[in-house]
Amino acid sequence: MKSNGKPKPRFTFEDPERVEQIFSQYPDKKSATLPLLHLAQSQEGYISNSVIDSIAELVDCHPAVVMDCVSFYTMFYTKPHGRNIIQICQTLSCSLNGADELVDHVTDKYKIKPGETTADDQFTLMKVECLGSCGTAPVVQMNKEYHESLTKQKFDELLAEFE
Amino acid sequence: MDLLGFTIILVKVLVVFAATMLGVLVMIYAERRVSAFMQDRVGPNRVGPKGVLQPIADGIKFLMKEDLVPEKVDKPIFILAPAILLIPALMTFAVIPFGSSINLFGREIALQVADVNVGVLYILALTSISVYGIVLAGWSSNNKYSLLGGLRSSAQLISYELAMGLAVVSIILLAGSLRLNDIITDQQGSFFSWNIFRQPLAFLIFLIAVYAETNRLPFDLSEAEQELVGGYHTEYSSMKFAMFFMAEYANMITAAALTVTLFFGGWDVPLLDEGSLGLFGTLLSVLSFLLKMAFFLFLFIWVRWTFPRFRYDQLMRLGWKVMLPLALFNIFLTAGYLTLKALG
Amino acid sequence: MATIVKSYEPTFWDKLYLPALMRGLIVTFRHFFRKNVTIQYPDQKHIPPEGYRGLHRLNKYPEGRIKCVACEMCSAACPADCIHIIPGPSPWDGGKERYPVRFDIDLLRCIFCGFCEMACPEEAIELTEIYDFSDYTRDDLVIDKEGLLEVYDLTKDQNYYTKKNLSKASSVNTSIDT
Amino acid sequence: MPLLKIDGKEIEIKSGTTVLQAAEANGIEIPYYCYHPALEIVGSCRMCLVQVEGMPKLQVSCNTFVSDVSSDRKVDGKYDMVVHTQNDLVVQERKNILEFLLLNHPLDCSVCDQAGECYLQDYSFKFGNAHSRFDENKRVRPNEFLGSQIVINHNRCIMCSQCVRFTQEISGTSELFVEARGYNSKIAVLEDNPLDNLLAGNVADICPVGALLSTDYIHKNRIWNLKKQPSVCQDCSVGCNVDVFSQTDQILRLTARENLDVNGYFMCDIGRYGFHRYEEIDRVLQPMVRKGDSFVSADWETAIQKTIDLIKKNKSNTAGIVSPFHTNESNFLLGQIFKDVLGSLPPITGEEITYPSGFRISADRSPNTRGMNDICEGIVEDLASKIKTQDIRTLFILDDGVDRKLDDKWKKIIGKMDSVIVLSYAMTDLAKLAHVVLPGHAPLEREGTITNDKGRIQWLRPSLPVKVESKPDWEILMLVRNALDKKTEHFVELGEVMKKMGEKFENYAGITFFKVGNQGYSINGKSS
Repeated sequence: MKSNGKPKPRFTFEDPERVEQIFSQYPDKKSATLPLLHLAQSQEGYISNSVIDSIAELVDCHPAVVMDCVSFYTMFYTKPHGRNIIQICQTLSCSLNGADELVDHVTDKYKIKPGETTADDQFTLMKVECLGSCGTAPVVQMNKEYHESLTKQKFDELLAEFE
Repeated sequence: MDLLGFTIILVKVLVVFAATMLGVLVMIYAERRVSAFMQDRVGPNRVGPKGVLQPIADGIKFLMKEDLVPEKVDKPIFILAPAILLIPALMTFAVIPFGSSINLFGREIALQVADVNVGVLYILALTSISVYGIVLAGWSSNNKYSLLGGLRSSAQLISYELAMGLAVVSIILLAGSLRLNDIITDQQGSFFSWNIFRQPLAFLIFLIAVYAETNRLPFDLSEAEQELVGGYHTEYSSMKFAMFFMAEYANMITAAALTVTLFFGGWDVPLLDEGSLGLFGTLLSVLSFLLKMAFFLFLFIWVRWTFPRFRYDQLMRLGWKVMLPLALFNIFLTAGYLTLKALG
Repeated sequence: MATIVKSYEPTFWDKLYLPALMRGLIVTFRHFFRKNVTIQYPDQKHIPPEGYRGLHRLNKYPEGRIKCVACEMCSAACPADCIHIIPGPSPWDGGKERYPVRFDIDLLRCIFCGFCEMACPEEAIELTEIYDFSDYTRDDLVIDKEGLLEVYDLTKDQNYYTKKNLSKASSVNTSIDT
Repeated sequence: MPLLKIDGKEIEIKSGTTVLQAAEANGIEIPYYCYHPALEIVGSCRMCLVQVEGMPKLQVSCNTFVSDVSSDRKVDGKYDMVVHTQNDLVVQERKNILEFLLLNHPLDCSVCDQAGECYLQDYSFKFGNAHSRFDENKRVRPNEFLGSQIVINHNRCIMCSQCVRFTQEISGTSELFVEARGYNSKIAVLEDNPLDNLLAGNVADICPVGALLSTDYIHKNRIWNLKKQPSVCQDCSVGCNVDVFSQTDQILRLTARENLDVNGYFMCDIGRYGFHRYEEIDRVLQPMVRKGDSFVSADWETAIQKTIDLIKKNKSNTAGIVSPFHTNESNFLLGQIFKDVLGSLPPITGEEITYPSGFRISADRSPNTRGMNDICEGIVEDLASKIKTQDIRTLFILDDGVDRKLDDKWKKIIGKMDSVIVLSYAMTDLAKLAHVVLPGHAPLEREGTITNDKGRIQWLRPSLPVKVESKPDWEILMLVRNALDKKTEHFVELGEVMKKMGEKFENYAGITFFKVGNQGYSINGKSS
């Protein structure tokens, strides 16, 4: 909404028809927020401030409300990320079953802290809240796939596939 | 009277006066020191070596203080009262012999200001006057506490003067004279010729009465700080206040001297003829007198820090119901003994 | 049911009172020779026992920061209402974000009950063994924060009265400008 | 109407209310954090859990609604709902919730400004455990500024989200949002949209813990040292109800007081921080009389006598100027003295703001315009021209105070006067031109009634002690009135002035402080 005097870069959807289509699916404009965010992320790679501003304008609400939504879901990234995203669950079951060791392992191996990307843009490490697979803890989400009941060896094998 | 005789008397008066005043100072110091020791304290120890100059400092302090005369007091009497109290206290000592006679300038000089033949009577009369000082001080102060103190003092005096007088009567009976020198001579000889052994009951009555006479604890009802805020001297300050205390200590000295004279052979040293030893004998007798006196002065202080004050009714009961009959009984005993002795 | 207590029957000697009087005289006479208990105060200092409640102090952390966070628990607990605090944001980075800008104790009002000490959640205020802090004016007996911190420096080694150099100790200044 | 049984107490309440409201209305305490009567229900704090018979789990009472059930499903044949708020299950659950809320909440009550009015503190004491079983490290985050006046202490936040809903629903500006979720969640603002609206101060008020803090009050004092006095905000004609918190003679903060007929639960920042205007003004503490170019202080007798002399010199050519900043009683008394010639200075106005929730800040920035017009008959519309035509030589002015900036036109008019008498609390532009200045009371010190723009009479209560020699405005006017005309009745109390005023004006008939009360009294006939 307000800008600090500088004109902000504006974001526009490349596919206005798809946007129209999304809006037509919902009776309420606000309900389109999530699909629009997905669309924008697939276009930009991450959700920038300009994306939030323009979606807020489209769905007719405050940017803060959109930001609330973006920050809630771990599949939205607010920063540019590497080619592969390692998301390690931090919630109770996984934490008890050694999720922290997995995080330390990645940190040692690639010299990246949670939230950082390797120099070669290969991996981004993230700690996330519950992924909903507590029965098979610890769980790591590589890009969009779940890898369950991981140990260090299994994790190494998994990472080797993506290197 | 020749010039020499007059000079001798003058010197004696001055010596006795100075000695009494010095005694007062010493007593003030001793009282504070002894009371402190009895209470496991130190007492005054700052002014001079071991604090001996403390009474001087106190005196200077009293002189420097503002001399307050309250507005509603009876001024002439208020100012006169301390003097009425102090003068008889100092005068009493005049008839007390404080040593055996001495040969100087070719004549025999008695160590006594005046050898009055009714010495005992003189003493009783003067000590009775001193109570006027207290009563007048209490009355003129125009203060209810002071007045009560004065009244108590007069009542106390009447009840104890009587017992004391009667106790002394038994001594007089024994000596057959009112002259103090005769009483001393009567006690000379063996150790057991002292009146304390011949008249123990009289001594007891006399001792108790003396405490009441001098307004010392346990009979200081006229002061009674806790009830009467100081009693007769509540309104007094500065040197006038100090005079009351000088009088009290002077009275103590006189009382001690009298006790020694009447019951402890005066300046007599037992089993010794002082007259035959010349000047040394005289010195010995004076020393003996002073030592005996010192003991009684110490006893004054000792008693003060040991016993609590009597209640007023207890005081009266003791005086009238115990001491007076006892004293009369003692006279009867003595008279009976003398009669029996005379009859052979 | 009333119990009858037999009162003490005085004997002849009791009624005479003289033996009792003698015993009394002996008691005081014995004391005459006892060692006296006087402490020659200004020359000799009385060392108060552990837990003595004297002058207050405000404690500091080893790095010199005041422990007090101006929560005013002490002034709330104070039965004499003698503690006055003006809080403010602390000038130090990190840690507690609040500190007393002013901390005044009216020593004339204080009853040295030690409630402030007990109420303090930060163990910041304490009562020390100092008992000689008299002064000439009422104003000088209102001790402020600087004064209280100075007391801490004087007493932190627990040897205020035992240390040999008393010259510094005797200069506890409650009269720092308040 | 549905019949409830809460803790054995039979309650009949209309369908659609929540169990929490029903219990509260009947004096049964249910603890809560996220519920606020003016905000949407979220049921996120779980503090208000109660047991409802027939329901498998404990229910959040703030979001459980009461309704009629068919007769065959009624409990015991007559109750539509049976609720337990005190049984073992509920008590244990409250303990658990509090333990959970305190996991990351620091134990820094000694530093926290909320201590003393903190619900977490109160409920922990009342319902919680004495000890925490949590011995790991707590989450620590630095404080942040959400706006120029609001600081957030993330550590203390219990995520009740009242503040977020406030910005969304009441102010409609929606600056605040909950960032992330779970362990990482926190209240945040977008970088380019800080919390700087005119209602921002309210979030510090509604925060049940010490997380949101107003920089104006932070580390200033402890709440139990302050004296709380209900009063009315005097910065616009809405007349929000406020609580004034003061210590000795200093106001430390103002908070909104609930009055559904006026301001709801909130107030604006203009009023909230407005009291600072009176802190560093040049206060008039003694009656002042002009001597040449400067003033000399005088005692009251001299000042009143001087006033009378000045008025009597031009008896027929004297005008009184009433003020919309003063109480009805003061205006009434001045109106009684100068029956024929009465006017007021041009009004002070600002921007009119209405928020989506209906909360408004009036354009008329004087608190008592309505009351002034009601009470003073025949106020002249154009006072300036009236002064010219009637050849007015003397003015008696009730000063508007520090808000009044005098324009050149009026400076000129006043400069032409033979004599000017000003009743003011400060050396304002107006007072500097006066011949006699009578020291009155500042807003928040005054006592009396004011009428807001909707016609609600509200009671001003003095929140601070009288300063030096100043007197209540009505008392000063009373003195002048008596000195001018010895025959007039003498009032001893403000209540007598109100009674007299009521006799004169039908709308104000029968008004007493008791009747006005804390919630005010509408002259349109309906009482609160």
